[in-house]
Amino acid sequence: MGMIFSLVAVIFLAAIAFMGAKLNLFGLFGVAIPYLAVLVFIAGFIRKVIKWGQSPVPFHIPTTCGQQKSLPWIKQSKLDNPSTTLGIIGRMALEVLLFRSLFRNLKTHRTDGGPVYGSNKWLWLGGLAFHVTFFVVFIRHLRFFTEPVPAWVNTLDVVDGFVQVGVPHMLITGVVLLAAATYLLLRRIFNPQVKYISLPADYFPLFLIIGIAVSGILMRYFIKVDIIKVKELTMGLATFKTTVPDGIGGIFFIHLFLISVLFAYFPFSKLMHLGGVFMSPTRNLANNSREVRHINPWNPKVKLHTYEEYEDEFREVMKSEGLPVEKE
Amino acid sequence: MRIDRRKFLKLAGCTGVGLGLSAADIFKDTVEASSGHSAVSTAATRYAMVIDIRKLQTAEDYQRIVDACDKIHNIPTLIPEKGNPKHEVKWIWNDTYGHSFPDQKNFYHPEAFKQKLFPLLCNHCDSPPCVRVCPTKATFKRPDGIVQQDMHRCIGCRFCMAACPYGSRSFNFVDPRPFIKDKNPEYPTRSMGVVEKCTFCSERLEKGEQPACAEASNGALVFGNLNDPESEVRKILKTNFSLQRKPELGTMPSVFYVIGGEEYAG
Amino acid sequence: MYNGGKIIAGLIIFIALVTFPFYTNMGKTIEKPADPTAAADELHIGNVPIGQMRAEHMMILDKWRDEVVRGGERFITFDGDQYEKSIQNGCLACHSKQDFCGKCHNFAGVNPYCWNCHYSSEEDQL
Amino acid sequence: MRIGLLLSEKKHEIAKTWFDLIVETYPQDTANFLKTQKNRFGNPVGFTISEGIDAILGELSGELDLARVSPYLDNIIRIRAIQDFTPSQAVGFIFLLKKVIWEALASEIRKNQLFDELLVIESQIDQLANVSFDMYIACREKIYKLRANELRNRTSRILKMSNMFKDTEAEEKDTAGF
Amino acid sequence: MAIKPKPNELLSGINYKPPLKQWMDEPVEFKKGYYCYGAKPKNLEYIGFPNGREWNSSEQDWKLVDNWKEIFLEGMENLLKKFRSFRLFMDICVRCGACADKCHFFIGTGDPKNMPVLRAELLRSIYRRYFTVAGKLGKIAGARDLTEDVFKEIWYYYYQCTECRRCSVFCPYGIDQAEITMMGRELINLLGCCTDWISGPLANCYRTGNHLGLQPHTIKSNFDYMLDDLEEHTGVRVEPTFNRKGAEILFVTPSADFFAEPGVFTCMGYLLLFHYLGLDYTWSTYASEGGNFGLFTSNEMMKRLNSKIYAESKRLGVKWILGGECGHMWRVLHQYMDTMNGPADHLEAPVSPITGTRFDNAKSTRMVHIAEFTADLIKNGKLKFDPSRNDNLNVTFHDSCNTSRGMGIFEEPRYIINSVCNHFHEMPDNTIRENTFCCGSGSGLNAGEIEELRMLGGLPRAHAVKYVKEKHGVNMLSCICAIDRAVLPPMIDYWMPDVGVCGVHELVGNALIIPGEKERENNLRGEPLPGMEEKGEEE
Repeated sequence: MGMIFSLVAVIFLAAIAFMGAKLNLFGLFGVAIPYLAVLVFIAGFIRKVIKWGQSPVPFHIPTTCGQQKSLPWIKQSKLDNPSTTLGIIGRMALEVLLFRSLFRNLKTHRTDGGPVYGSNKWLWLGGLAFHVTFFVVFIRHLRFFTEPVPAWVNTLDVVDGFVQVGVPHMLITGVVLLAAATYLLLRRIFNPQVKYISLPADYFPLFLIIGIAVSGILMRYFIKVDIIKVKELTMGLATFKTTVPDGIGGIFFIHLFLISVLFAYFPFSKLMHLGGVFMSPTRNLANNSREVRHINPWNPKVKLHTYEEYEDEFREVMKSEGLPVEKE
Repeated sequence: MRIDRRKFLKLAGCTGVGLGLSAADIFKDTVEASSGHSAVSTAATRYAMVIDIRKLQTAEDYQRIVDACDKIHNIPTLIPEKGNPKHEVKWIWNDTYGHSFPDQKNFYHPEAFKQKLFPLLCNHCDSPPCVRVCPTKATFKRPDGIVQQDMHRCIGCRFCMAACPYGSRSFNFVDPRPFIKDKNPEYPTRSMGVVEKCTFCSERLEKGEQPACAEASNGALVFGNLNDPESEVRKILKTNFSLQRKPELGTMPSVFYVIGGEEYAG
Repeated sequence: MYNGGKIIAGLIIFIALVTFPFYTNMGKTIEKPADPTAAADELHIGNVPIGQMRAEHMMILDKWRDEVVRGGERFITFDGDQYEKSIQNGCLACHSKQDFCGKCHNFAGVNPYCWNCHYSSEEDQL
Repeated sequence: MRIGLLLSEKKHEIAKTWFDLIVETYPQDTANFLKTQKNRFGNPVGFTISEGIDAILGELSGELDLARVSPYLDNIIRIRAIQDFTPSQAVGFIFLLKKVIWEALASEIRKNQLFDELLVIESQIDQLANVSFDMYIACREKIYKLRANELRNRTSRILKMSNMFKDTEAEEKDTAGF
Repeated sequence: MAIKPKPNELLSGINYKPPLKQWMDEPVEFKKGYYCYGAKPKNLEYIGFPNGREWNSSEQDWKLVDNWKEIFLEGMENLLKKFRSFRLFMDICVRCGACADKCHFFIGTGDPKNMPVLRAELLRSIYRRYFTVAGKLGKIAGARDLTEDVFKEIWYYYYQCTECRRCSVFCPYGIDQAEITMMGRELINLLGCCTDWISGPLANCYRTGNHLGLQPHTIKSNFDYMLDDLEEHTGVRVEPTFNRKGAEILFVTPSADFFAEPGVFTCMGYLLLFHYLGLDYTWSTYASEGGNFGLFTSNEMMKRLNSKIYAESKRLGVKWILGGECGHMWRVLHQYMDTMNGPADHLEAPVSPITGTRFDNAKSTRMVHIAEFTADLIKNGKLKFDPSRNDNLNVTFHDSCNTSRGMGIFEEPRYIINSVCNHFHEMPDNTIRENTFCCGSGSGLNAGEIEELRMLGGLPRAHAVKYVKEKHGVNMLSCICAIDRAVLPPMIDYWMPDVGVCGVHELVGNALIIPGEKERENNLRGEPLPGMEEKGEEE
């Protein structure tokens, strides 16, 4: 249900952009909406992160996934159970860059010879491929927003097209991105557990990203657009001297509009895990809570049952058993 | 012969299979074919080169030939003090009798003959093993017998180098451009990571010219159509005794060495 | 805000990354490369309209390359003249690499690997 | 027994159908999970059922030895006894086997007139069902006993607070309460 | 054909294939044996909790106060402001499903709402509806109204979570269902809907210092009885002190250790060890509970109960504190105590009086885990063992959730076990250490009325034990957690009899050679030692 809804929503959005291009609403779809989307993205992102920041981390609750630091002769697991800032940086780097936790994913299989333990790395692989390629694709697009194009962007493009297949040469990341996003989608459709937990908010961004990737790939290889005009438009956006060259082609406006929707949708959705992963208190705290005192800013004043009250209640029986008391 | 992209990708996927091929597999059917001395190209054209070793006397005779090729094809020169011998790129080069004809078991060849150098180049075999092993079909045999290589398609796997029994192929371990002495602006260079070899100057043939080496050899190197009984190469081969390199491998080389005889006597 | 220093530092880095295109181009005015003067529907060598040539030249070059290397068809006749299907001896005979190819390619950040092998006479220390 | 032969020939198919039918006695989401996750430690329920099925079918094909098959049957019943089934639901899965066997072998049985042998197999299945009822009751009794122990622990604690510890010490066994 | 059976009819009572609805449309069904009794008003009143009343969780009407919804939402807003973890975990879940099959309750029951992600969604749907912009769109945004049924659903499933944190290990963002469960339970407690099993020990602990409500004299007499036993088995008379001022060390352990089997045997182990070392230490009757049910209730209650340990250490003037084997007790001591009731300036950084080792990892909290303490003693060669006394045991080790994933104490207990036993076998890889399976009864779920749920929750653990039992003949499951010691025996008893449960220090007590002891014929349980069976029979 949620899937159909999301699919229809994305198709509808693409149709809007296409109609916009047909109606020559280039100013709206080429300038106004992208600006608005970036504005909403940045403002919304900051607002959300600050909202998180306004809540303190009252307690020190890292999830420890390895041996703690204790006696000097016991080998500490410094990355899975860090006790120093360096360790945390390592743990967070592993988490953010290599998806350490997903790497642990388990699935065990029954064979005739008994159970065989195996890790289940497909989600890790799919997730990592998706995120890494998305990032590279994002960076690659800087060639539309810089003039002259920095050498490192060009280099990235060359490396990405390393296999030199096809004309214009195929960029690996684009293909992998589409494949990985499709895998993540199929998983939601065919894995009964994941299907059960999926909400429209899970399908929508996937369809949106698939739509963006497909329109981008179409534009590069099949339905050509005038790339010089595209860059004229994007540089106009980047320099705040907007121009709207005509004759770019509807597919570009579909691409651009879907990206705008993704940007604007970002801060209000689960996509905020981009910022959230850095702030997760079960990951970004050192397991040194017995070594260094962690402060709770709202440490509450609570009613206690003091020893005096306790002794008052039980003094006689304590004395009868010979237990020492404060007041005779 | 045009290979579309899809076909190419499919072929590229087979690269791994290519890795599993052993040399025995590569030569198996060629050896069988050669034993009968029967399988000979029946196409209208089969380009060949006849090298009359008698006409090469001075060091200059040899060097002129190599230089002509190097210059015209932008072949990088190995700088001895800097260069790794592995980095040498050669289309046509000279080597000793022993290296050129290791299969010749005749100890009684004239000593002077055995002292000579022999110009070596791609044999443009009629049954080329390098074509068979190429996973991307970058190396292919043209209808006119020239074993050609599409540089754009070469992925530098070097299977062909392993397969070639004549060492006629070179790999660009480094960017060749800084090592090119005299640049020929009309001919491209190669990039790092591709294999290259002699092309029988196919670009010159199309313009009606002779291969550069033949042109520079003062008649020692003769180029022509082996399948044309009237061609000069056939005439020379008909009247002179000649050798092919490693004929027992069944690759059927298109380069012949006229060795003569009496002039070595005494 | 709690852990404000770290959070704000993180946010600044993030915003700096995201707004990179804006501040890096601050105050610039970007001129797109001038269009080649020929009209889009005029024919180019190979009987291809100039407009199509602009969009699809890479595919046409790819096709020509196969024809030359694989088929040995090195020449193309156009308007009664013969032209060589070659970047070095064909394209660059009329067009300048720097001015003609380079301008748009650099502007769009498209890096073909033609130049790895094919010389242009105006550079490469020739 | 010819039917035994048929059973072992079609064992794989029968096992699969029976497994699916048993699993379908669970709510669908649970069923999907049990079906797709065939691993022993990750999914002990599915594993226990499929292991038990294999063992029971193996026994039916030959002579039914209750002593051999009981542990496997017990493993399944032990789980179903605490899964919020009524007693008939908890052990009724045994009878599903009759349906499965009939559907898998009907044509062969008709063709070869093996109804007598089918009756033997069915009575073996009835036997299994009987044993299962016993096992079910034993499991429930065990649960009640464990629960009663804990209840007694609770009362004994109250006794303890009134310092009558020594009188109740004999009952202080099993579970402490946390 | 008359003989064609129709066995399906036998099972007509079973709901075969319910239409596949979205989970939000699936109303909660309270299954017998899967939920606890409600808290009694007198217990809630004693600890000052609001909205206590006579109510029954199995009845339709929970007698919630009229403005329960406002209380719940206000409480939620308050928690969102106080806990970054809560707000973050409500926002960033991508529902990747990595946690889904990691929960022992999901594995055991197959109930999809026991997938950690969905258990969290129960609360997240409320968060979206009332605290986010998009949530105003309703169901399409994954939001839903807070109704009494929704509240009951949260209650039902938040008391089917043992806060074991296994899901958190696998979550790419470290989302910890334990943390979310704690928040949910705080909200539940605002409405007086705690379970009886938790509120009882809470009130007891608040009043008497321990969950069982043992009064000081009872503790003392209970100990005397245990010491008699100990003397009988070892010939050593141990004389522990209570509430003694000026001792160097205060020892705190879960009260179950000096009351319940098999905890008492672990306690005997401590007593023998301390006696052997001549340790200058004391027990306390005021802070006689290491465990802390506040962890399962609210952070404030946790603080109130925990405060007794520092208060008592200050009153007695000890230098540092040693803590016994317990799971959630150590979660509190390790991650919460110093923050809540510190700084412990009246104490000194702990130094082992026997080996001189400084426990730098505990230099602020000043409380050391006994496994760290003992491992250090063994490493320095201060203890003499006869491991053959444990030769009748094939031991495996169950990592307790809280000490594993909230502390990371893995090697110390293993080092100790390997020093005192000759036969140790690990359970399969992915069921131990940080991947350990819960006993199924933690976080206040060891109530008798949910025996069925607990048995199912413990099933994954039981199967791993069964595996090593069949493979290596394991007959003793050791652990460092009092809840494990209490609940694993019946759980194991149900799934596969003949595997015992013990604390690590029971094994230490058995193997420790004490000067002046008689020739040991029995272990601490009074059972004959290996090689002594004959003798036992003769007598």
